[in-house]
Parts: sequence; C-alpha cells; structure tokens
Amino acid sequence: MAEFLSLHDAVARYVEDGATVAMEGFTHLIPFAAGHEVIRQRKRDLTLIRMTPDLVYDQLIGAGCVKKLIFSWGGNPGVGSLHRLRDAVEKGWPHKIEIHEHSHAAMACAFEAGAAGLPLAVLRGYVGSELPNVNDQIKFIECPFTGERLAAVPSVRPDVSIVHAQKADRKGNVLVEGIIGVQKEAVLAAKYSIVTVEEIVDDLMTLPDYHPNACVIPGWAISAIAVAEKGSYPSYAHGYYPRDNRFYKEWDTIARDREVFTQWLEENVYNAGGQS
Amino acid sequence: MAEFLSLHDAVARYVEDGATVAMEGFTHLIPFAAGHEVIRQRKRDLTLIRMTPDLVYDQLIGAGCVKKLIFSWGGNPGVGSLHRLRDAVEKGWPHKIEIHEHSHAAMACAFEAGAAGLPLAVLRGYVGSELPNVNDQIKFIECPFTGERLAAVPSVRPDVSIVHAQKADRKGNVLVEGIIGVQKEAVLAAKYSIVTVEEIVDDLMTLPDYHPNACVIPGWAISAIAVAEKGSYPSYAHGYYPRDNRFYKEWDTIARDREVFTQWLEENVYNAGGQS
Amino acid sequence: MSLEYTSAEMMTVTAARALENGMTCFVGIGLPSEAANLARLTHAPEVVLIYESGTLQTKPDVLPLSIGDGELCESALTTVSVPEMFRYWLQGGHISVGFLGTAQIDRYCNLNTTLIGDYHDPKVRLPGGGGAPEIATNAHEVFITLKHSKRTFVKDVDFITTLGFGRDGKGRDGVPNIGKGPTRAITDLCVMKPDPETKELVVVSLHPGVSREDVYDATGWEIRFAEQLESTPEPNAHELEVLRELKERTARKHTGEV
Amino acid sequence: MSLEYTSAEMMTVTAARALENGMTCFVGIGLPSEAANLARLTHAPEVVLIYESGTLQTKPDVLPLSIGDGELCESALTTVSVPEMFRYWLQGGHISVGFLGTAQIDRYCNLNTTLIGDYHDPKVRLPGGGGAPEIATNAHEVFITLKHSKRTFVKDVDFITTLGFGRDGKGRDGVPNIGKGPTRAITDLCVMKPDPETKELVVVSLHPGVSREDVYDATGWEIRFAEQLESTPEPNAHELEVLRELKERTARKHTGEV
Repeated sequence: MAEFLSLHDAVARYVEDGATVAMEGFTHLIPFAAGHEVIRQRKRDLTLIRMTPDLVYDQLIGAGCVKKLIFSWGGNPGVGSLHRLRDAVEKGWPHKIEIHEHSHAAMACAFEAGAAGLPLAVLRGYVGSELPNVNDQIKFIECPFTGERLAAVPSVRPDVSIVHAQKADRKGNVLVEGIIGVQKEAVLAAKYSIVTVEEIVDDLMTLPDYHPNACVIPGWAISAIAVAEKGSYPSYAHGYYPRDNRFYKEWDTIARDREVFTQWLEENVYNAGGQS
Repeated sequence: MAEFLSLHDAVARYVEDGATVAMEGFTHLIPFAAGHEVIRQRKRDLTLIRMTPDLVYDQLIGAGCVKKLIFSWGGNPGVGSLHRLRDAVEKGWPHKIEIHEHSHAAMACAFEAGAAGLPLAVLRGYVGSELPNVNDQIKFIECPFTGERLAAVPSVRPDVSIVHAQKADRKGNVLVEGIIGVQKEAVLAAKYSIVTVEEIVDDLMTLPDYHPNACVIPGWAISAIAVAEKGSYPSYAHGYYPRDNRFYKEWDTIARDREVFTQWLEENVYNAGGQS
Repeated sequence: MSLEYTSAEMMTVTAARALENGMTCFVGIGLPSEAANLARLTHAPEVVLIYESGTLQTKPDVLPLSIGDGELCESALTTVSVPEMFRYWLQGGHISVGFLGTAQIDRYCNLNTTLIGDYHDPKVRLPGGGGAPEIATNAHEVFITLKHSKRTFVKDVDFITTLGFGRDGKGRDGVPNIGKGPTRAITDLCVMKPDPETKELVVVSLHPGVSREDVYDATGWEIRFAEQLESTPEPNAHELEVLRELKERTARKHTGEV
Repeated sequence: MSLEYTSAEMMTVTAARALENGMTCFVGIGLPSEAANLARLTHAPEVVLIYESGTLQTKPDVLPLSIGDGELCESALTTVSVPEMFRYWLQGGHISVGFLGTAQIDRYCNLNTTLIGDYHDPKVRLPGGGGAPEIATNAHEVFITLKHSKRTFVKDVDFITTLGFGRDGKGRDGVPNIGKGPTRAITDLCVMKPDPETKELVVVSLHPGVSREDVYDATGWEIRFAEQLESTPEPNAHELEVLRELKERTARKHTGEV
C-alpha cells in the first residue's frame, strides 16, 4: 500500500547505491524533481534505465551517480546531443559509464514484459541492425509455430521505478493522463516504486471528468507517493504546465561545458534545498 | 478507411463460408445483432474464435454455422451450460464441431500478440494443466536469458473480427468504453473488421466528456461500420442499456431443447428481418 | 444466542472470513464472488476485488451474474483491457489470492472444469478453464470454495484443468515463479488444508453440527482429519444480515425487478 | 512567375509532396515532422500523422520540438501507451510510411544514428536508434529526408543502426513480414530512389538550379543518375506560404513568446 512520504524520505528509503533505477515519462511527466533529489543525496553506481535519457539522466550522469545506462535514444529532443552523456561515453568524465543500447521498440516491449511478469520480450525487431553485434542482451529465438526468427530482449525489472503523475488521491491511487509513455509499465515492473504527483485530491473517482478506462495505478501497486509541485519541470504535466522548450535549448549551452554544468548543478540542485 | 455499410451488406461482403471469425466483447458489448445476421445469411463452416462463446456462439453453433471453435470458457455466465455447444460436442447436433481449447490468459495473450503482429504469444501459463495434452496448439519454449520454460500459443489472426461499440463518428473513428475486453485487439489482429455501433456522432473529439486516453479505434484501422441499435442485447452497452440477466437465465430453458431452440431461432433470428 | 443459518450461509461466511483487509483478490464468479463481497461488506472493507473482465478494485452493490456485469465496471477504480488484466495484474504478480470455485476437485487439490469422462468423447462437457489455470499458478495463493459431495470431491479428477499439486502432489516442486497454490478449501461441511508434506487435503475444521462421518460420506476418497480438529466459528448476526441483504438485492436486480 | 525559396524549403516541400492523402505516417522528429505537417496543411489534409510518443492521428498547430510535446497529445484522436504504439500500431502493420531523418546514410540506404568511429571508442556519440530500427522494417515503406553533404552521404555507414538494404543490398531478401524499406530519399539537392535490382541509391530528380556536379561533390561515393533524370517541380506559392507561417508560429512558440 502506497505510503505518503516526502520526496527526500522516499528517495532515501528506496534508492540504494548500486540499485537499478528506471525513471520514466516519455518526454511528458519526466520526474525531474526526483532525479534532483537522487543527485542531492549523492547516490552512486546506479544502473539507470530509460528509453530517452533526456536532460534528467544527463544531469545524473554529469553528477557522477551513474555506472551503467540502458537506453534507446540519448539526445536532447529537437536540440541535439546530451553533452554530459557524450562526455562520459567519449571521454570518461566524471567517469566511464557502461551502456546497453536498444531500440525504442525493444525497450517498450521490455517494459511491457517486465510489467507482465515475463523474463523476456519478443518482437519483430533488430532485423539488419548492427545493435545486436554490440549488445549481448539482444538474442534471437525461433517461433515454434511458424519457424520465424524473432528478436528477444530481457524484460526490464528495476529495483525501483520513479515516475511523475498528475494526481494521487488519499488512498494512493494515481491518475496519469495525456502521453502516458511506459509509466504504468515501469511502476508495475519494479520491486519498489515512487510516484511524485502535482497534487493530492480526495478521491479520483469523484472527479467530475473521471473516465472508466482512465490510466490509473492503484495505491496498492505503489510503494511511496511524494508531492512534488512542478515536479516534472522543464518537462511538462498535461493540464498543469507546458514544456519549457526554451530551457531544453538552453541546456545545450549549459551542458556543453563541464564547469558551466557543475556550476548549474551547484546552484539549481545541490543548493536548491529540496523537501524534507 | 472504414466504409459505412448496412449490417447485411457488411456481413455479406466480409464473412465468407469457411472463414475464421472472431466476434468479441467480454460479457459487455457482445455483437449479437451481427451474429444473428451471420445466421440469417446461413454462413457455413466457420472457425469461430471467442474467449467466452456465450449465447451468441451457442446460437451460431445450434444454427449450424460452425465447423470449429477456439475458446477458453464455454458457459452461460452465472447460469450454467451452453446447451447448443454441449449438444454439438457431446452428440454432434446439428453436426460435430472441432474444438481448440485454451485458458483465458492464453487467449487474451493470443489476441494481444495478433494485434501486435506477432506469430506467437508467450506466457507463464498452463503449468500443470492437462490442456496442453489435448490441444496441440499449446507448446513450450525456453527463455534464452533465464532458461525458464514458458508456454507459447499461436497468435489470433482472424480473417474477420466483429465487435460492437458505443459510438462511431463520421470519419469512422470508434469509441469503446467500460469493459473493453479484447475488442481493440480483435479488430487490429484481423484482416478485415466490422464494427457495429449504437449510434453515429459527428466528431468524437468534440464530445463533452472526451478523454485524451480513451479507447478509440481509428477509422482507417476498420473495414466497415454498421449501425445496430441495441446491437449487443441481451448483453449490454455501458451508458446505453443494461445486461438482460433475466434473458440469460431464460436461455437455459430455450437452448436445452433442440425444438424449442429451433423455434426460438425461427422467430427471433430468421424471421426477425435484420437490416438491409 | 443461537442463530439460524443454512449450511450454504455457513460456507459463504467461512470463505469470506478467509480474506483479510488489504488483500488483492482475483475473484471467480459464483460462490467466490459472494464470499469476497461479503468480506468487503463486513470485516475487510479494504479488500481489493479484481474480476477477469478488467475491473480493478470494484465494489459492486449487488452480486454480478456474469464476470462482466455493468455494475462491476461502474464501481471499479478503473477498468483495463482483458490482456492487460491477465498480463500485468495477474501474471505480473499483483494478486495475493485467487478465489476459485470448481466442478470437481481431487485429493491433491487439482481442479476440473473441463469435462466428465474422456476428453474426446465426453459424458458431460463443462465450460472449461477460463481464468483458473493461470490464476492458480500466478496468484500468491489460492482459496477454493464449493459444495461438498462425492460427485465434486473425487480421488482423481477426470482432467486437470487447473493445477492444485498435480497427480502426485509434487506438481509445483521446482517450478520457478509459481504461487503457493491452494492453501484452503471451504465447503458447506468443513475447511480443508493441504498437508504440508504430501499436499493431500486434510480436514482442519468442521462446521458446527457436522460430523466426521458427514464429511467422510461426502468425499470420494478416504479423507484424513487433522489431529487438532477445530470447530469452525459460527456466522454472527451482522454477517448473516449483510449476506441476506446482499442476496436479496441481487435477486431483485437479476429478475429485473429493479 | 518565379518564386524565391531556399534549398531547405525546396527539400521540405518535395518531402511533403511524397505523402498522399490517407496514408498513415509514422513521423520522425525534425525534418520529417516539418514535411509531414506541411503535407497535412496543404495537399493531404487526411494524412494520418503518428508520433512514437503514442499520439495517434495528431494535428499540431505548431511543429513539436520534441516527439512528445503537449500539442501532439492535445490535437490527437487518442493517445496510447508507448508499448501499444510500437506493438499494435507499428509492428501490427498499420503504418504505410515511416518518415525518417538520419545523421549518416550510405549507398544502400542504411542509416547510422549511433556513432562516428568505433563503437567501443567513439569519436562522436550520436543519440542512437530510437524508433528507427523497427520503423524501417515494420512500416510498409520508408521515406528519408536529410541535408546532402559528404559527411552525411557516405559509401558505408560506420554503423548500421537502421536497415536500408544492408551492406550488400540484400538485407531484406528472404526476410518474412518485412516492409519494402526506403523507397526514396529527399535532400536539399535532389530525390534519390534505390535501384530496383542492386538497391543502390540513384538520383532520379534534380532540384531546380542543382547540377549533377553539385550532387556528385556532396556525395561520398560515385553516385549514379537515372537515365531519365527529372527536374523536381518547384514549390508553389501556397506551399511556401503555409510552410513559412508554420515555421514562424513554431519559432514564436518555442522561444516562449506565445
């Protein structure tokens, strides 16, 4: 049953050094507040999973929290590179990181399989791609009915998943709306889960626009809920605030330079308090 | 792109003798009107797929339309047996039918895999069950990552799927609400699809309670749409009319006796007109 | 104070008491559904009821006739697709207890809902497996409830639709990622649990007024009794009142009187 | 009447014209998205645009910066989960054309968005595959659009992230359930199509004012020209107006001026 904790306490309790952590949200609802809390608590040796590392993992990598990255598209969407990710991969700053690289389809299927309690995902994928040459986590199986060769990847089963959502109610049930990405899958695939939310409402089911097939994660499938207003900024929360595309562009300048980045991190993360 | 047809014309065009047909709707939104149209048009040698054959397939079987049945639970929910199904299996009336029997989990996964364009579904299933002894469509594979033994079944890929839904708009986009079952999967897995609807509205997106994550099947993924008011009666349509549980109970008496059934069929299907 | 109650009521109340607040219960239609809803309306208001139609955390006011009555969806926290229900919620490991009925059960708790006789020439064709085969292996544990008779309690089921502990009691041994299986069977006569070693069903508790002979005569094999044989606690007035009201509301609804 | 336009505009308009009304297009971000939306706003109002963020049949008023901008969801028919997008809609065979950009392309239309140099010691680490590897094989066909230069058009890509026709042009031969692959590549200089036999890219149309030499000098191999070399039709005034307005609206939005 979901426990209501401060973001500080939720991260302190569930994110251990060396853990495998998935912070999800496909462009939308990226859990930036939680990512910053992980940086502030100086977690180390994390294996991070995320389809699109985005700025949040660029920051975690630059801050030295990351040992390994499992991902499928590591750019700054519409802008260019993730310079902290590149610096770690190309030059080993602040230290070398290991990467396991997939396609989106494979990662999406791997999250789905993780939520479905399966050890593997099967897909029509990777045909002719050289990714299987450099990622030993991509194998091929034969369909026992048709003989067709199909790709297989291990399912995603993180120690902890962290997602951001619009609303939780007092029983811990969480509503996700808009671009829902792989958030439900991330939560269900993980051993523990932290959901940060924009706000707590009394009861989701009495909301005026509640929908019988809404994307809702019940409280009993979540470990901890923490309120984090604007918790996905500079990403966005459908119905709350828009994506700050300008900041995404500015990030290119900030992240390009180690010192500018370090200073940004100091001012905007380490010394930005957080909640306790 | 979905074409708006009468139910008569949709069935005449897409349901051929000998075809593999899935009529879905999990208890809710069962396409009875379409099933009756198939009976009226005296289609023969159909391979019918449905998780819960329910009354609609009991009627099709009794009417002699069916050669083979692929299913996972063949009862009258909460009432007892499907007597026409039993009579065909036990006594070969009106003729013997072949059955391929699965569990719900396997069928649900097989529909999902069909929609996903895969030849097989993989699940943690059938452990210790004797169903694999009597259904050669159930096999086992080994996970290449963990060595775990997993069940595999062929995906469902019908020639035609028929489902009922609440609304279509003028572009053929279909809204399904409430218990959505495997309806979207059935439509997407099939070569052709017929969707019967309670009503046509101008534009789904301008409905006052439209939801960004509503279960909507776009018109370009559907072959034909036919209006069939109360098209799922005695099953129900969330927001339109309730399930006639009394009729489900009465069906036990009607279906128990070949003559009573035949007469019911005559009065309520063959001579009930249909639309043209 | 002695209350009047039927053996069917005794069965339902006992089955209901097996559920605890906060459990997530995958509910079979019929007796399991009656017991699960009684639990929710009495001692376990926070028990989470899940039906295979996709209705998550539902709180029906009347008992559904089918597994997918409108009532289930209308009172649910949310309703997901049937593939999601079986993949994410059941197979994903989120169900603490699967609550099942059956047509036949044997001494190793295997369930038969497929047929009586030979598969290829059945005497009686039953509805089939439905959700049960995977509920029984993917839920953390399984409760079973059915009426006790020689016809239902047989030494060996004609067909194992759904695994209890296999033909030899060892059907779950060494299988990875499998639930504990049946942990109790509740009938109108008694409560049984599998022997921790052999997995054979053993009577652990007799309902008030039921003798060992009654159970023995209604069971198709030489059933054993626990050394510490208990007496099942009687239903209390509140449970009976809530159950009777629930059944009355249900009957009115399903005959179309409401 | 002669219109003023840039080579970038020529590229976008030509790419847009490749899309037909009613096609379902899986849209990559950047140039493909610009072209696809121009098509929708001009000759192909019923082209169905699908972005991998789960937004089905979306009609954004401004170009999204990211693949998951709010605009995409707000103007979509519906938004599905990302696993559903890749499983049901792409892999399920419902996409007529995948519209892709790339960092590197070679003579057999293979795409590299992974890295320059050696995988284990990259000179430049690029963003990676994203949706492209499966878009390229599961969509019925693929259009590619990118700027023409010796840096982008190389004889052999450093890494095949996404299959065109493989290292030898035979990468799709005998593979079941695979799309036709790239059927055209549109740049700021010309339009290319794979040779029906060898699958090597051949210039089929030169944009106005572009010479064979221009293309030759901007291509990292000895590119061939079709016998019937055509001249790409110029953009018309309406296309240019709609494109410029779209880009202006987009710029205003993404700099936060709106």
